[in-house]
Amino acid sequence: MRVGVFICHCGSNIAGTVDVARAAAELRKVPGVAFATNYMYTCSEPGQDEIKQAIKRENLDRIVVAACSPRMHELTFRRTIEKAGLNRYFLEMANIREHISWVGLDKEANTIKAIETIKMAVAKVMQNKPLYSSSFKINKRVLVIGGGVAGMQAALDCGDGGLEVVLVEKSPSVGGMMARLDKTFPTIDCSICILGPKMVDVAQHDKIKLYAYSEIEDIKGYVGNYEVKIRKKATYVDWTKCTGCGLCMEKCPSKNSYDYFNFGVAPTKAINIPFPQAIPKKAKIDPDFCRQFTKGKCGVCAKICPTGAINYEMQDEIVTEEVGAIVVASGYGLIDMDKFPEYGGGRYPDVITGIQYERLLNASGPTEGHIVRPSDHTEPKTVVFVSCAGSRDKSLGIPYCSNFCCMYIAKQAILTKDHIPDSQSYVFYMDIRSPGKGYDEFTRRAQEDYGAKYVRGRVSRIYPKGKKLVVVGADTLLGTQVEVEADLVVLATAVTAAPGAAQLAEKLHISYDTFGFYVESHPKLRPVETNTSGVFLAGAAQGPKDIPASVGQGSAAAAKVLALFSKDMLESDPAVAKVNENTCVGCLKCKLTCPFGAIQEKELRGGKIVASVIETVCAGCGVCTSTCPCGAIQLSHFTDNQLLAEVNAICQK
Amino acid sequence: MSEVGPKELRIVGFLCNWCSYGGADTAGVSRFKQPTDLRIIRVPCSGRVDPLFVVKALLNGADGVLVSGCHPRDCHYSDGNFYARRRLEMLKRLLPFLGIDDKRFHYTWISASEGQRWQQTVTDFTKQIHKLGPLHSGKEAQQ
Amino acid sequence: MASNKNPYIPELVTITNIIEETPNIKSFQVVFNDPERMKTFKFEPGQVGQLSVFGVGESTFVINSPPTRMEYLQFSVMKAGEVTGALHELFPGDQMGLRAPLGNWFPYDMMKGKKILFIGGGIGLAPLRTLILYMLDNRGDYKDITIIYGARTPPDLCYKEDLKEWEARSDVNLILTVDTEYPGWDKRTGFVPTVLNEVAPSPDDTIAITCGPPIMIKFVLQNLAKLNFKDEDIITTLEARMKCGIGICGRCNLGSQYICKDGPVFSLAQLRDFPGVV
Amino acid sequence: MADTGFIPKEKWGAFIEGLAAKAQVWVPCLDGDVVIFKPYSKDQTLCFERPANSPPKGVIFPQSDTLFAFNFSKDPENPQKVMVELEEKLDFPKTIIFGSRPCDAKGFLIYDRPYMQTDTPDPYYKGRREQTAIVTMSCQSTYAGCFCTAVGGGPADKEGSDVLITELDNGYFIEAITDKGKEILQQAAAESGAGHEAEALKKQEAVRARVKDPFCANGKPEISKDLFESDEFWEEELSKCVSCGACTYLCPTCYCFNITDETTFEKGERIRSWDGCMYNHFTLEASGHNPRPTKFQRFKNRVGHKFLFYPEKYNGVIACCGCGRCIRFCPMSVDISEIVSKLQKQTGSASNGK
Amino acid sequence: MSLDKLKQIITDVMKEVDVVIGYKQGFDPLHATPCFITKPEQVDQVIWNPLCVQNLASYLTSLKKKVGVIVKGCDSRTIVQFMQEGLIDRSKVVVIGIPCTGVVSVRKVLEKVKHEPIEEVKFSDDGMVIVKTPSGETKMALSEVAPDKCETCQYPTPVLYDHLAGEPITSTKDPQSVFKDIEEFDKKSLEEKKAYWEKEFDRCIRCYACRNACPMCVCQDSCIAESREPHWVSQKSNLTEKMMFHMIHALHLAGRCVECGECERACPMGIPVNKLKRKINSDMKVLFGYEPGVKPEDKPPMFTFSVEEKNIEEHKL
Repeated sequence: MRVGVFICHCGSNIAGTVDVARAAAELRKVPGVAFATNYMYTCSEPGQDEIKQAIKRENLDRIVVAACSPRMHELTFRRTIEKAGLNRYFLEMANIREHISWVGLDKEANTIKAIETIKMAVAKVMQNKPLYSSSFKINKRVLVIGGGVAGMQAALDCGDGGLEVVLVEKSPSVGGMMARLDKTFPTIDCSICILGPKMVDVAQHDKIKLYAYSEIEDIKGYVGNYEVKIRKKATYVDWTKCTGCGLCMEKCPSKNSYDYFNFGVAPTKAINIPFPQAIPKKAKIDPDFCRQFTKGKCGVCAKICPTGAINYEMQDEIVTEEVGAIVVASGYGLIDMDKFPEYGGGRYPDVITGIQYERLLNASGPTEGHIVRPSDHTEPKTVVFVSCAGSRDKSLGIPYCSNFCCMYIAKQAILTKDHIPDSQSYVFYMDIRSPGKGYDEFTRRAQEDYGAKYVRGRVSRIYPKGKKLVVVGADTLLGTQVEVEADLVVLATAVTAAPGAAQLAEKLHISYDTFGFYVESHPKLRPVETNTSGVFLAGAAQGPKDIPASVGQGSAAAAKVLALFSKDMLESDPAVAKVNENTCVGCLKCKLTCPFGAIQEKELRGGKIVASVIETVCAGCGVCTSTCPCGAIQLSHFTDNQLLAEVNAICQK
Repeated sequence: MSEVGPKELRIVGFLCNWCSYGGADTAGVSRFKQPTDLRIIRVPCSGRVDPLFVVKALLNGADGVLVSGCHPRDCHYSDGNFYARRRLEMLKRLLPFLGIDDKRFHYTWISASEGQRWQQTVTDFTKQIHKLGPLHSGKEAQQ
Repeated sequence: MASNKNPYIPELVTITNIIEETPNIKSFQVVFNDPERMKTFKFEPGQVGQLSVFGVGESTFVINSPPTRMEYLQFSVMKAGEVTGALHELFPGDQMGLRAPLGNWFPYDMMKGKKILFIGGGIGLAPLRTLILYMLDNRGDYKDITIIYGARTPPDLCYKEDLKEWEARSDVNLILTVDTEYPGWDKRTGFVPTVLNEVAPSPDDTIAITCGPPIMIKFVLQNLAKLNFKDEDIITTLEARMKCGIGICGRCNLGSQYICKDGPVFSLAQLRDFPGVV
Repeated sequence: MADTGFIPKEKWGAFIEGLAAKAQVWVPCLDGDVVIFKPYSKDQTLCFERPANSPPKGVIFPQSDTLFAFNFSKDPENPQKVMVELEEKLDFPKTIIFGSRPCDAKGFLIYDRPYMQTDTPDPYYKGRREQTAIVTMSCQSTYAGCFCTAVGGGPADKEGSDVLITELDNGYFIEAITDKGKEILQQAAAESGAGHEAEALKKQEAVRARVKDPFCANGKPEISKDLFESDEFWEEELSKCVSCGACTYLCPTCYCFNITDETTFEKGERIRSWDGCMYNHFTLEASGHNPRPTKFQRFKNRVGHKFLFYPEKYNGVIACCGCGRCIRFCPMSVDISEIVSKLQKQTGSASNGK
Repeated sequence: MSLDKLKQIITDVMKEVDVVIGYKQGFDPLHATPCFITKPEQVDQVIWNPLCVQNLASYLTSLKKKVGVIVKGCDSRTIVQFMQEGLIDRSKVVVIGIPCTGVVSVRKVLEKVKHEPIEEVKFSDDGMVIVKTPSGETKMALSEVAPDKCETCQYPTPVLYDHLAGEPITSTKDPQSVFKDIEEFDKKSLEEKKAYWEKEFDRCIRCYACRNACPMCVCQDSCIAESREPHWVSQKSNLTEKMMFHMIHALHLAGRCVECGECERACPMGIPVNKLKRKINSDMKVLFGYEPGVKPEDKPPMFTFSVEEKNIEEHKL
């Protein structure tokens, strides 16, 4: 065996705190290491060329690259050595940057740690076996989860690219948050006017199959071959018959249903079509409020429906779809008002959230675009906007910025002036975040052209005083206490992960951060991929984003799916479990523990029962290997002997 | 290997690729300084960590072993860490029966985003092992 | 082996050349690190050696170069287990250990003046090769030499250079076969025992020497009997898991005989004495 | 030979301690409720009342033994070239096995033939053997399963021992059998043994009479090859065997071993360790083929080796010393003496199995 | 229980199976040995008394035939565990249960009679064992020379059987006492415990009798103690490697050991091999409320999990 070791300086990132030359010299002493060198930037093209040349020149058959995290560049170097004729699994990386040079202060200790870490990699690589992928067919259908603007964009782009798309939306209509907005910044164009056509496109696209009011029940399989179970929630209205005429909604006697679409700004009927532009434009009964369900009698809608679409007996239905890739665009949520007792915590009707204010501004909203106070339906003259309601507040567990509040507050201040010319807006802000194209100009316009008064400081308290609300805050620029008597207070509540985001992530086997936002493969270079092959991210599910960014990510995810599907066959990851049929005793404990059902029973000639791995289903976790008492099932590339080689390299009494 | 610095003890870490190894990377990217004793072995999943690896390390010269995986429910392979939790808990309870302080073995859950938690864990565990001192006295290096 | 020497200590050898015989068989040509030893080393055709990959272990292989050609010693290794796997990872210039010669050898003196029939399959040609080359180097001592050799497919045939040379010689009758049709193969097809029947060599004044996979040997022996070969005139070499190579460690015995020391070469007549072997 | 002596009971301890001053002395010690040979030290509890659970064969043939160490080194000028250096260790200390039984001592004679009396003697065995004196205690009783007289031995058999000691009512009668034994006797500063010989002989004979002889063949049982080759016989006799191999490790005459390389990263050792023919892996080949795949075949080989093959090779000497450990400690109580007696050539008609 | 009844059951069972495994007299009066009955005339060899110590269920996994097997209460748990793990085809096993009032530890008896040759062993109705040696008769209570497992036996009647030879008996032993010895031992200091195990394991000769005698060691010939792929233990005979082997043995039996004690009984060096496994069992009980070999429908805890583990707390540093 002739191992080549390449130790990267990573500029001064590694070489600054690790003596790379000494490490190379030490490694040269190791039996089996035929070549060891240090190099400025191993991942650079000349660096990779050096590896390729050394493989040829020095007749190397195994390579260790000591550099950054394998999560960063393992694939890069695997390709490098493959180009030089070695099997890609003859590569090991020693992570001497993230785990050593960046975290240790003592150069001597770092250097020793690096040498040992590289030796562990050498010990392991000497145990590595060549592995070969096999190819398998892919199902060129894509599942898009979430029918907001990001999801729709992804669905449309995939559909236009010729793929069959299954679009699953939790609520009764597609459109998401954007459908609720009145105007969009910084252009002040009508939100639904630009979104509506997209929604119609989705409905009419012959490649897109829409499941509205549906949720993901279960996902099995792997990239190229997922089996998705979708729960179609009972609407109690047969949508094949419903024409969306709205008669039922008109006649429904139950008038105090919570209006999810309008965030409860005003009540709706127990049977309703969420908004005029809804896609699909179908009615749905809310059994929590419908008298037929709560009181057991009513039946008005059933009587009145011209097509006889009402079905009180309807049950949830599970349908199965097979797809090859998944785009997750499940959107975001908002923090509850009750997290802000100092702002009234939902007790003062005239303290509302930004999205509720959007609905008040909107011509198709409950007030038909008239701004009125929820308490007394009078027009407010003084409106206070509170930014960062929850955002950047560690005490609430939300240290991050919600990204787009600064911009929509400016927009809402402008629109307030448009609607009520004699009104005065105050904006309490911490910082104005307006880095987008035309954004900063927009916030200036709100102040300069529309007279919104921006006060830099936090609002400490809001309390009612007669019909007014006193907003108490600090002006940190002037260093004074400020009190504004407001008619209406709008809180820019913090953006959170969508409700149920964690459960969905578990079904998808993707990771999410502390806040419930999905984690991308790489924050810069792989922003729409996840660590689960075949699952992509779009929109605010990954983190708070505004419309252009969400749309951009939707398209990006679609491009990733199209690229993935540009091949007819996919290559399987060969780092899967393998059974040694000579030593397997057929106890099948591995079958009990495999999380993926990837292990089958197999009868050999002569009747011996052994375990057998379905390679494409095996995800490579290795639970079977640590279950198998006789070491007969080994996860390739992480076999017992490979890990023992690493242990033995550092544990020698 | 002979290069263990005089002040260092031998600590072996088994980290799952998707969460904890990533968490250690995150700590690195954030330059969260840590003691240097730990040597990291990357495994795909904490469920891959046969408790015997821990035993092997402890019997053969390690002074402490740390296993870290994804938080329960967040396993990249959905259930791997659930199995790990049972097996490692069993081992943790067995070690003192053999006369090995169970403080020498720690298993925990650290996600890819928890760089700071990783730093804290490494620092605290290393301190703990130093408090216990070396597991193997010289006389044990017998044949 | 000299009795005053520690029989467990291998002598160090260096690989000078590696030939890829088939996709899973490599031949290693080695020389002793001590050039003097190369001159004093003596062995007989059929004797075996234990090759060491230090850190992995030892495995037994026949020395398949003949004692008449001492530029190097050649061993052919089929990749099967840990040691053979490690051997396949070696490069020219790498060091190995060698304990040789071990065991008995082909009774070539007894074969003098006779017709010789070699029947080999797959890597089973290795032990025959040393004797074939020895006989070719002493061609005058033997009468007709017939070699029946087969493998699964043409790429699985070992010693392709030798085969070419033997084919070209007029004093060797080489019959090659592969199990089934194969693109570009214009010679015989069929299993070795079947080809043996087709060729139907005369048993008169003939010694048959066979080596190959157990199933092949089984049918070759049957067919030789049908061709009226006498048990004493049928010679084969056996294989077993060996460790010590000096008849102590206990695993390679057939009754009271140890393959590593008393074998590996046995006549069928001898094997008949070991119940359950034939 | 009149090289005898007598040690009164009260000087017994001093005698052993005296030996321990000049050589490494292995004595049977009580450890928990088992007796094993350990290097002598004052804080051990010596136990001569019954044979040790495991024979003293490990003293001369250690359970694992380094054949040689190998060190890799590299030419700093040419990191591609790995050099190997082999290092053997062949100096062995002067040793006494004290308190073995006649059967244990005889075991070493079984070893001697393949290990020393060949053209390739085993230097590790030979080295230790030559440095070791064997001081045997004659048996005062019989023990579960033992049958030494049936295989040509006896509870006071001298074969293989350098010294034979017989415990008397108030002391120990010592007979030096070899030159090594005489040396030990000299060291013992013993009283004259002359007056004690008769008592010793009487004691020895009394025990001898009690030893069972399942073969009744004057110590030379002969096995019927027909029955030996019968698969049914072995299946019937061996169904209860769990193929554990404890019998081989406890057997004073079982001498099979394994050779493996055990290596750490940069250096390693080739070691020789006990192995046994009862293990499946013993003959398992890399291809997965196993010439002795079942416990029946393996046990057959074990019996065959002791009662057929070894005698065939070495002048009829049976490779069993009748210590009975394999019977005594067999978890399933498999009785080799019963099996061999069934296998014996019978004058009458065929017995079991066929 | 009458021996005649047992023989009658065996005779009946033989009609539906290929072999019945029972006990017969062994090589001396103190030893019983398993017998494999295939012919009616062999039924008469069968014995039943406290010398019948072996766990005959051990043979079930390796026999391909239809088998009748005699089990004591403790042995029956082996069969239940086999069922939990899907290792036997229950329809091919006929279980002949014997309510058991305790067996002897051969080792303890020998200790009592100073390892003298045994001439005769008798059992009296009042629970005494009478052992005759050349120096006379020694009388001892069965409870005095019973193996440790009998002292806390909870299942004198097999937990599962097709035929029961005798009337069921219920345990009089305190269920809380089962792991008392383990709890006591665990209270010792780390140093004491370490020294204890070092002394015990040092005696190990790595003969693997404990493994081969263990009914739950399903790997047998494929045991990783002897393999190089994977290479968990070296063949060196030092304390580290011996410990490693015993840890492999114990951990592979985690939550599976039915405490039949065969490992300990088989050990020729008297190593308390079962102790580690019993320690794990005591934890299995605490953590998962699981006891091996009791309910056929249970799942061994190491091969399953709960999303919320009620009894596992996260460890803080």
